[in-house]
Order: sequence, then C-alpha cells, then structure tokens
Amino acid sequence: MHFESLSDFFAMGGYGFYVWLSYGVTFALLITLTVVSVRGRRNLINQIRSKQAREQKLKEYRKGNKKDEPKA
Amino acid sequence: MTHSISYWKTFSNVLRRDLKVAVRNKGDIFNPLVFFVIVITLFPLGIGSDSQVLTRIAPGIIWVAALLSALLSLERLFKNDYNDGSLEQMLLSPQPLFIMVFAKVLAHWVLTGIPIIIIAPLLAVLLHLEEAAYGALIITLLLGTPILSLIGAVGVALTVGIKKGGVLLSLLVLPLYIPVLIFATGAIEAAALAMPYAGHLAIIAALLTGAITLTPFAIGAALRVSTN
Amino acid sequence: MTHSISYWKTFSNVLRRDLKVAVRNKGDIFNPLVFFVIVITLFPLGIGSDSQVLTRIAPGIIWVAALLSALLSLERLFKNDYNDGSLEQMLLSPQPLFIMVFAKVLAHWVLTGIPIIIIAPLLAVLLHLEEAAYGALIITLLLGTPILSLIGAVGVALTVGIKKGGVLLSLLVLPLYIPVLIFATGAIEAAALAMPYAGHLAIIAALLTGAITLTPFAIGAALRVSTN
Amino acid sequence: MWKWLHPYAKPERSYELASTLLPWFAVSSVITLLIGTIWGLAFAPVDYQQGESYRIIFIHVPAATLAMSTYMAMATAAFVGMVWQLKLSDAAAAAMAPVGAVLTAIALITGSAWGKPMWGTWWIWDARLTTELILLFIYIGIIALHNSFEDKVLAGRAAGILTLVGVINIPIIKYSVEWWNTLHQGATISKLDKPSMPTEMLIPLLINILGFALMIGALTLIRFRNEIIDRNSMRPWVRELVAQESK
Amino acid sequence: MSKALLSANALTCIREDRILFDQLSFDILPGDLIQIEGPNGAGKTSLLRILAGLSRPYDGCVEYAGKNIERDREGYYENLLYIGHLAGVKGELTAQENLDFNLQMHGDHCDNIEAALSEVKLTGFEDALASHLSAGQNRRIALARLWQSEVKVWILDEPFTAIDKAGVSELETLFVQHIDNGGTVIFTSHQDLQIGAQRLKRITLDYNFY
Amino acid sequence: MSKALLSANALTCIREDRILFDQLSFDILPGDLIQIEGPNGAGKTSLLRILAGLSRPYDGCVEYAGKNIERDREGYYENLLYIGHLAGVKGELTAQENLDFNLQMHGDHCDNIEAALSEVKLTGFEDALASHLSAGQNRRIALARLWQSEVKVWILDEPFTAIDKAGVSELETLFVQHIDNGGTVIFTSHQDLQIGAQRLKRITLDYNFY
Ligand code: HEM
Ligand SMILES: Nc1ncnc2c1ncn2[C@@H]1O[C@H](COP(=O)(O)OP(=O)(O)OP(=O)(O)O)[C@@H](O)[C@H]1O
Ligand SMILES: Nc1ncnc2c1ncn2[C@@H]1O[C@H](COP(=O)(O)OP(=O)(O)OP(=O)(O)O)[C@@H](O)[C@H]1O
Ligand SMILES: [Mg+2]
Ligand SMILES: [Mg+2]
Repeated sequence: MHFESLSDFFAMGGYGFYVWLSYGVTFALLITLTVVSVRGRRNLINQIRSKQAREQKLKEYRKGNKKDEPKA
Repeated sequence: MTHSISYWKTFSNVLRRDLKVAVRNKGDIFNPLVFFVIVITLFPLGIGSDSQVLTRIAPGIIWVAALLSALLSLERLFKNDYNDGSLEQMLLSPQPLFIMVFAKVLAHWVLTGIPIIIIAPLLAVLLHLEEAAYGALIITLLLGTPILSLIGAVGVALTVGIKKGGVLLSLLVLPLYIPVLIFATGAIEAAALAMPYAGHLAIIAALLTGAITLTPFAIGAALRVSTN
Repeated sequence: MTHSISYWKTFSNVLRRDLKVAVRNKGDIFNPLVFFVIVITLFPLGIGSDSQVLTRIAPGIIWVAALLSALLSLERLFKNDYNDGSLEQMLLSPQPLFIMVFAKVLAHWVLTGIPIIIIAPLLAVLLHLEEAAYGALIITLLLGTPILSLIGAVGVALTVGIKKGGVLLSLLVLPLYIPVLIFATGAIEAAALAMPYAGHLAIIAALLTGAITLTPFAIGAALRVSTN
Repeated sequence: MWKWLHPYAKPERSYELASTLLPWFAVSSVITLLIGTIWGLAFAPVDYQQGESYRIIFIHVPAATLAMSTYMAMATAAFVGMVWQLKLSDAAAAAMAPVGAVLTAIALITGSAWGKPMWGTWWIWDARLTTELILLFIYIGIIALHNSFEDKVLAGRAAGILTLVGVINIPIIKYSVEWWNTLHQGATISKLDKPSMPTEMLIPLLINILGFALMIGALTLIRFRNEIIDRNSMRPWVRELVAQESK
Repeated sequence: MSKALLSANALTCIREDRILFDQLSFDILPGDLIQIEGPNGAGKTSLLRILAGLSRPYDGCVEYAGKNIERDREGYYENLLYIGHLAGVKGELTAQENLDFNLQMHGDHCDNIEAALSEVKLTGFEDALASHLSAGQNRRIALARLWQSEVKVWILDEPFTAIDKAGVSELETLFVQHIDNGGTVIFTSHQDLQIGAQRLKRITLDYNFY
Repeated sequence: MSKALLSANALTCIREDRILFDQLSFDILPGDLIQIEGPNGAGKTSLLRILAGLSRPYDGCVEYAGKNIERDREGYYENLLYIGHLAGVKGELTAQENLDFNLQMHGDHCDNIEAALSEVKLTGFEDALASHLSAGQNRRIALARLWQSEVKVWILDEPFTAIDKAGVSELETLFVQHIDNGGTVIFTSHQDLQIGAQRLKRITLDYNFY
C-alpha cells in the first residue's frame, strides 16, 4: 500500500477532487452504458411480447367479425 | 354545439402534444444542442487557439451560436404542422388561436432554449470566458432565448405557406434578433469587467415582456394570412 | 427499349432544371447570400467594433459563415425532390445515378458557392481583413466551397428520408467540414503574414479532387438507402 | 477463411456465438479492471513531477487509446458490411458506436480533470484534445443517424456509409488539427513529458488497457445480441427465445 | 335565407386571372347532402376552402346562421368540421393520440378512443405510430372524428381518397345518418355515392374561363 | 418462368413486425393487366415499391426478364414506368417543362409536348406553374407520360386518385391499348375498372398477420 492512511488515500495529495472526479465519472458512465445495454435486451423482448399479444387480440377481433363480414 | 374546454386545457394539450412529438423524433431534442456545441467549437478552429482572443470574443460567439441554433430549429415550429394539415385544423379550432400558438412557442423554447442554457457554462469553459461573467451569461440566456423563440415564431408564421427554404426566414428574423444580441453581449462584457449590468438586463426583460404580450397575436394573424 | 440519351445530356438536363427551379423560387438565389452577409455582420455587433480583434478573426468568421450558409441551403438539394416524388423518379431513371447527383450538387454550388465568392471581398472590408490576404480568401473559397457542397450532399442524402429537421444534418456534416475550415483559414492567415501558402492550397485542392471522385457514389448509395 | 466464417453469417449462429463468448469477456474484464484500478490507485508509486494527480493516467490512457481503435474496428465492420453485403457486419458496427462514444467521452472528461491541476485550465485547443472532441461528434452523429431509421437494416447501412466517409476524414482531421495547432500556438504549454515510466506504473496501466479492451468486447457483445434480436424479431427462433424468457 | 345553415353570397373566386366562379350564391339547409362536382381544376377545393373560412373570396361572403363567418369565427368553428386534402394526422403520434388530440381541439368529447378507432377498422393499430400506417389508414384516423362529432356542418374534400370499398360504404351510411339528424354534409368526390343518392344535391362547377 | 416479363419470387415483406405478405410468388406475362387489391393497409403500396426496386423485400427477389433487378438495375429501369402516390411534378416548373424533363430522364422522346399535354386535357395550361394547378391537374401532368411511353412495364399506385370521371375512362382505354401492344400494367385502385374488366387479373392481398 502506497498511502499511509485512508484519509491520505482519499485526499490524493491534494488532487483528490480531480482524481475521484475522473474515476467516478468513468465508472458511472461505464455502468450506465452496461445497464442501458442490458436493459435494451429486456425492452426488446417485452416489445416483441406485447406485439405478439396485439396480434392475438387482432386475430380474435377478426374471428369475431368474420361471420357477419362478407368476404371480398 | 360542442362541449367547450377551458383555455388551460387547450394550452396544456397543445404543449404536451408538441413535446411528445419532439420526444418521439428522438434526435429533435438533442440536435439544436449539438448544433450549438459544434458551431461554438468551429470558431476556435477557424480563429486559432489563442486563449486571449477567445476570451475577448467568447460572449459574442456564444450568443451568435444561440441565435443560429434557435433559427435553425424554428422551422419545425409550424412547418411540419403545415405540411401534414394539422395547422389548418388548428386554425379551424374554436379555441382561441393565441393560446395554442403560445403553447407551441413555449414547447419550442423548452426544447431549444433550456438545453442551451444548461450547456452554455461548459462551452464558456472551452472558450475561456472570464469567470466573473458566468452569472451574466446564464441570466441573459434565460431572459433572451424566449425572445428568440417568440420573434422567430412570427417569422415562421409569415413564411410557412411559402415554398421557400429557411433562408428567407433568416432574412426576416435575424435583424430582429439584433437588439437582444447587443444588450446580452453588452451585459456579459460588463460583467467580465466587474461593471454593473443590471441596466442591460432590465432592457432585455422589457423586450421579453413586450414579446410575450404582443407576439402571440401577431403570430396568429400571420398564420391566417400565410395559409390563405 | 427506349432511346437512351447521352450522359452529357442527362447531366445538362438535371443541371438546367435545378437552376430553373431555383430561379423561379426567386428568393432561393439571394437567400444563402443574405444569410452569409447577416451572419458576418452579427459578429461585429456581438464582439464590438475593435478593429484589431476583427482583423485577427476575420478569416475565421468569413469561413465559418460560409460553412453555415452552405449548410443551411443544403436541405433544398434533395428535400423538395423527395417530398414531391421527383427523387423517386430520379432513382428509377435508367441513367447513371452519380451523373444526376453530380449535376444537382453542381447546381447547388453555382447557387450558393459562387455568390459567396463574389460577395466575400466586400465583407472582408467590413471586417478589416489584411489586404494581402484577399487573394488567398478568394482562392480558398473557390477551391473550398465545392467541397462543402459535395460533403454536405452526402449528409442530406443520408437524412432525406427521415422526418427530422436540418439539425441532424448539421451534426453529421459540420465535423466533416473541419479540415476545409482549418486549411482555408490557415492559408488566409499565412497570406496576411506574407508567408507562402501554396502548400495549404495544394491540400485543399487534393481534398476537392478526392471529394469529386468519391462522394457522388456515396451520395447515390445513401439516397437508395434513405428513400427505401 | 470465408468458408469457415460462413455459418456465422446466419443470425442465429452469431447470436449463439455471442452468448457463449459474453460471460468470458464480462468476467475477465471485471477482474482485470479491478486489479488494474486498485493497483494503480493504491499501490503504484507517486509520480515525482505530478504528484498523485497522475493516477488519472490509469483510465485516461486506456480510454483515449481505445476510443480511436474502436472507431477503426467499427469502420472495418462497416466496410465488410458494405462490400460483402453482410447485414450482421453492419449490426456489429452499430453495436460498437455507443461504446466508442462513451470511451471518447471518458477520455475527454478525465483529460480535462487532469488538465485543470496540471495546466491550470480545463481545456486548451491542443491538437490531440481537439481531434478527440471531433471524434466524439462523429460518434454522436453516427448514433443519431442510426437511431433515426426505424428499419434496423437500413439504419445499419446508412450508418455504415457515414462511418466510411468519416474514416477517410479522421486521418485528415487529425493531421489538419495537428498542423493547425502548431501554426497558431507557440510552445506555451508543454504536454506532459513522458519520462520512461517505471515498471510499477507501467504494469497497472497495461492491465487496465487490457481490462478496457475486454470490457469493450463485452459491451459490444451485449449490444450486438440486441441488434440481432431487433432485426430478426419475426423469426421463429427469436419467438422461441422470447417465450423462454417469459417464464 | 331564414333557416339556411350556411349560405354563400355572391362568391367570386379568381385564381391567376382565371375566374373560377362568379357571383355564386346558394343556401345550405339542415338535412342537405351536397356534392360539389366538376372536372379537375374546376375550383372545388377553392370553393370548400372559402366555405370553411380558410381562404378569402375575391368577392362575396359566407354566412353561418346569418352571420358573416369572418366576424364570428368562433361561433362558426364550434359547428364546423373540415377535412381537406391533407389529413391533419401527425406521423409521430399513435393513432389513438392523434384522434384524442383532434377531438379535444375541436371540443368534442370521447370516453372510449379505442371504440372510436374500431369504428374505422383500426383495432390493433391503436398504438402504432401514424407514420407506420398506410395511406388509407392515415385517412381513417382523420375520418374517425366524424363518428364522434356533434357539429352541424361537415365540409369534406375528397373524403373517399385512398379508402377501400367497405370503408366508402360505411362513410356513406354515416353521411345519411348525419343529415337525418339535421346536420349537413358538403363534399367533393369524383366517385358517385351509392347510398343516399336520391337525397343528394349537386353543385356543379365547370370551366367558365373560356 | 420462361416468358414472364416480371416475376416475383417468394417475396416476404415485414413492416413493424407485421408480416404483410409471406412467400408471395407470381409471374407477369406480356399482355397482363393486373390490379392489386386489398383493404387499406394490406400492403399494396409496399408490394409495388418492391416490384419497382424502390424498397428491398425482407426476403425473396424480383426478376425482370429472368434477371434479378438489383443486379441489373439499368436494364430494368429502361423498361419500367412507375408512378406512385407522389406524382414527381415540381411546382416551380410549368406543366410543359415538367413533362419534358420527366420524359427525357426516362429516355422517352417527344417532339410535341403541347400535343402530349392536350391528351390529358391540359391545353391552355402548358405555361401555368404546376403549383398553380389543382390536385387532379397535377396528377394529369405525371400521367401524361403514359401516352408517350414506349416501355413495357407500367406500375401505377392509385393512378385514378383525384382524376375526374372522363379522365378515368380515358386512362382505362389507354391501359387496354398498352396491353394489346404486349406491355403490362400493374396498378392498385379502390375503384373498379369499367373497360377491360374482362381482361383484368387480380392479386388480392389481405391482412394475413393473424
Ligand atoms: C481533455 C483533455 C485531454 C484529452 C482529450 C486527451 C486525449 C489523449 C489522447 C487522444 C491520447 C492518445 C492516446 C494514444 O496514444 O493513442 C492521450 C494520451 C495521453 N495523455 Fe491525454 N488528453 C487530455 C489531457 C491530458 C492531460 C491533462 C494529461 C497530463 C497532464 C494527459 C496525459 C496523457 C498521457 C501521459 C498520454 C499517454 C501518452 C502516450 O503514451 O503517448 N492528457 N490523451
Ligand atoms: N414506414 C412504415 N413503417 C412501418 N410500417 C409501415 C410503414 N408503411 C406502411 N407500414 C405498414 O404496412 C402496412 C401496409 O402499408 P401499405 O402502404 O403498403 O398499404 P396499402 O395496401 O397501400 O394501403 P392503402 O390502401 O391504405 O394505400 C400498413 O398496415 C402499415 O401498418
Ligand atoms: N395556389 C394557386 N395559385 C393560382 N392558381 C391556383 C392555385 N391553386 C389552384 N389554382 C387554380 O385554381 C383552379 C381550381 O383549383 P382547385 O384546386 O380548386 O380545383 P379542384 O376543382 O379542387 O380540382 P381537383 O378535382 O383536381 O382537385 C385550377 O385551375 C388552378 O389553375
Ligand atoms: Mg381539389
Ligand atoms: Mg397505398
């Protein structure tokens, strides 16, 4: 361990703000991108599922109407 | 007879619709912002990276970029509505036109003015603006950008029925933007020299009040004429 | 089978049509010019009339204004044709696409580039540009503005099918304009200091050659994709 | 070689391949990044010139170096997609764009945060910095264009054209900016003189570069899988996948 | 004049030095179903836009319930529904959002937008963006307002454009229903009505500039 | 397959995850008059755009004279005339200039543009700017090309939109003439043809996404 104490570690020889800002922003950005990417998959799957549900609904609606609807 | 709805309802309906349309057009929200940022970075590239010169011209550049960015995004205020017939429907609505118009302009400002105000300090850093001038920069943008949207809307309303590109628009609108530009940059420069700048702000505020009260009617009238 | 017409005929037909359309839209010819002039006059207003600062930044401002003016007028290159279906017809023509595209870009340059080149010396006077730099200003504009039209056309071709306004376009195109901006202003500044600037010009000329040979194909491919 | 690649031109196989590779990339990148970062932050010796602020190097340099490499990878994918009409290759390019943009942003932000204590200003118009800024704009442009198309196949193709136009321009931009900067600006600010770096500093730096590279791989794989699902949502195998996922 | 819902008084329209119609006067009573007819370029669209107050005639005026519509715009627009060549449907909004907004803007009230959309056979497309729908489906979104509207005067410029046969006959039924309730429909079309043809009045415009 | 002018091979079109048609194959022979039918939103426009090579199908391909149209674009476009929902008429040009340009761009040759315009009843409007003409007159400018064209394949998306009755029947006569000369016409319309109805073939699209 290069630093004497934990507070030394956080102070970074007076440059704490800049160092922690850099590391903080970097990891925040990386984690956000990861979360967004992983979520993207779930969103896609939900979308596909809701589309399937919509098709189902349409199918039933058409079926219900088919009897009285003269077919062209 | 129809059930008539309250003015406030009309206002919020139009506002919400316009915001929704912009959000759906994903890019629409970020693009004026990005344009603003890119235009500002063009200047150091064209002028050179001498930071003293940059400091000197920073207020002017930021404001000119804000003007151009507002101008570029103005078209979408009425043009799309005109092309798909929504504008016609708006003119045929029994609700008062100026309320709908005001809601549309407000939506435009929310989408173009506010992002610029938020990002401006960052760009000021890039251009090495004096630190003392940051406050003035924000306040002038806060008071000035709504004027840009309001005056710009008059221009768009006048040109919306004409087939011509946006360039006639700039011809009409940019000269009207000049007072805002002069007083706003004046205020920022005064602030940078640690001089009082409340006077400039008062004038901009007066312009804003005038614009808010008068332009919605002008815009409405202009729309009726230009869609004839 | 149809009578096929020569490439040259195709080229001149498209060029003449585009010029005619622009002339009929009276404003279209003058507007990019007016925009250019107005943007340039905004700067002294925003920055103050200190003539030394102006001299220093004149090349940059003239070129940035030229960039923005080219950008603003880009939309009409394909957008109107897209909206009225002419673009579709062009894509369905048995003539080679890149010839038609090239004619359209040339028409755009004639309408926006040339007026700017003609008026630029006048504006240089307003901005107190060094006298030694006038020649370089004209030559860089002469070589550089066609590049702006060509690269810009790629951007418009990519975005023409999308509903969004011109702001996405600026995002795509402005970063690609940067080399032209840098070399052109570099040449003018070198000229102002009575230094040789043939090297800069050579680079701009090389960029122009590259753009002329490559972009028409990129534009054609982009049009086929974005109108799909 | 193309024969060997051919089965992977089928979306389903590529999806499976991406799924098998993903855990390996993810786990190894997290481990290397943890080691490199902790080592760099807590154990590496102090720089005698810059003090502790130099520790930003352990993320700044990997991000800056890899931002450009990611663009080259993206352009290669776009080129393959254009020439061989491989839609999956376009998808891979599209998957990389946001990753590259984030890396570029990281390089810019960490660079600025380093510049403030070292040069006394958050930003100067130095050649490298400016190139990086323009690269960020180009990335954003590509992403915006990609998002503006509803049809993902078209989106991929359009973004591919732009990427290729950009790739011709990037060396020109880099060169022009370098050249521009030396003309306008005297040696007012000298960039950090790199002393031959002691190995105690170099090792965590290299580890972190590796970690970033692995992480780019992992993120690209995640996004690549999404792109594939998006483009093939009507195919039976995707429907099966959705059905399985629902349970 | 007394009971006329809408009356045109000596309307003259001149476009590009061509007189499209000159001193055209007519009254429209409640219960009228009026088809404006004429060859291409006769001035049908021009007439409808004047009746809706969107363009100004060269001469003459339009009165609604005895009042000049330019004087009393609000009163007229509370009782008017106009759908022109352009549908007024925003591509960025879904079918449902479009209809909802259009209804609200004209003071119409609707509790069940889904049911309203199913009237025009858009069930299943409620959440599809209008820009993702076909030409005919887009027009259907605009026309869905007709089923919900309680206003008196409908002015429709080629309402059947892009609508399929089943859709056309449903619209025709709706027109008849509307005039039965004391409303009035003024429309242009190059197709002939099937139902209600016996109740149709025609106003025929013709080239009168040569 | 041998003598087919245009053939669709296993075309699949997917829009927004809705399958409009799946593995659609047909051959079109010289002398065919083909109406694509179907309710609004069935995919007629989508099919025509794919046949014209303006959109790419999700799967499958279109062949002209046995060659994939994406490979041999020029050869196909020398023999194709497509007019879509949008007419391709520039408002800033006169009727005459528009027609002249459109003809030249497609390699058609015409000595007497005035006569060509009189075919579509635009005599007297030759020098009027298209933006000053009515909806139907604008479409007539676009359709005027049909009278001058020598190409084999016509693809027309709702050609009768905004055209008055006299115009529609003239168009129909022209279609019959064209197929008699060994050409082929593929069109969509919600109206029924009067003339030539006995020679008509139909391709019916229906909602098949359920
Ligand atoms: C916004 C500001 C900055 C940006 C955009 C930036 C960007 C870059 C880039 C693009 C590289 C090149 C990586 C490669 O070789 O491929 C780099 C490397 C490097 N940067 Fe920065 N930088 C910034 C600020 C700084 C500051 C303030 C310092 C230190 C005082 C610094 C130190 C370094 C070092 C040591 C390297 C590695 C040099 C080498 O190995 O060649 N950077 N940076
Ligand atoms: N740009 C698009 N994006 C997504 N889906 C679309 C798009 N355009 C059309 N669609 C979908 O494709 C289907 C068919 O559209 P198309 O325009 O081919 O119909 P059409 O048969 O020509 O109908 P109409 O008779 O109304 O003209 C529609 O149901 C619509 O939902
Ligand atoms: N903006 C305009 N400027 C000048 N003249 C115009 C303009 N719009 C239309 N006209 C002229 O007015 C006449 C009538 O146009 P209008 O659009 O009313 O015809 P229409 O009866 O609706 O025809 P269509 O059946 O083709 O829709 C046309 O002959 C045209 O020349
Ligand atoms: Mg009409
Ligand atoms: Mg259609």
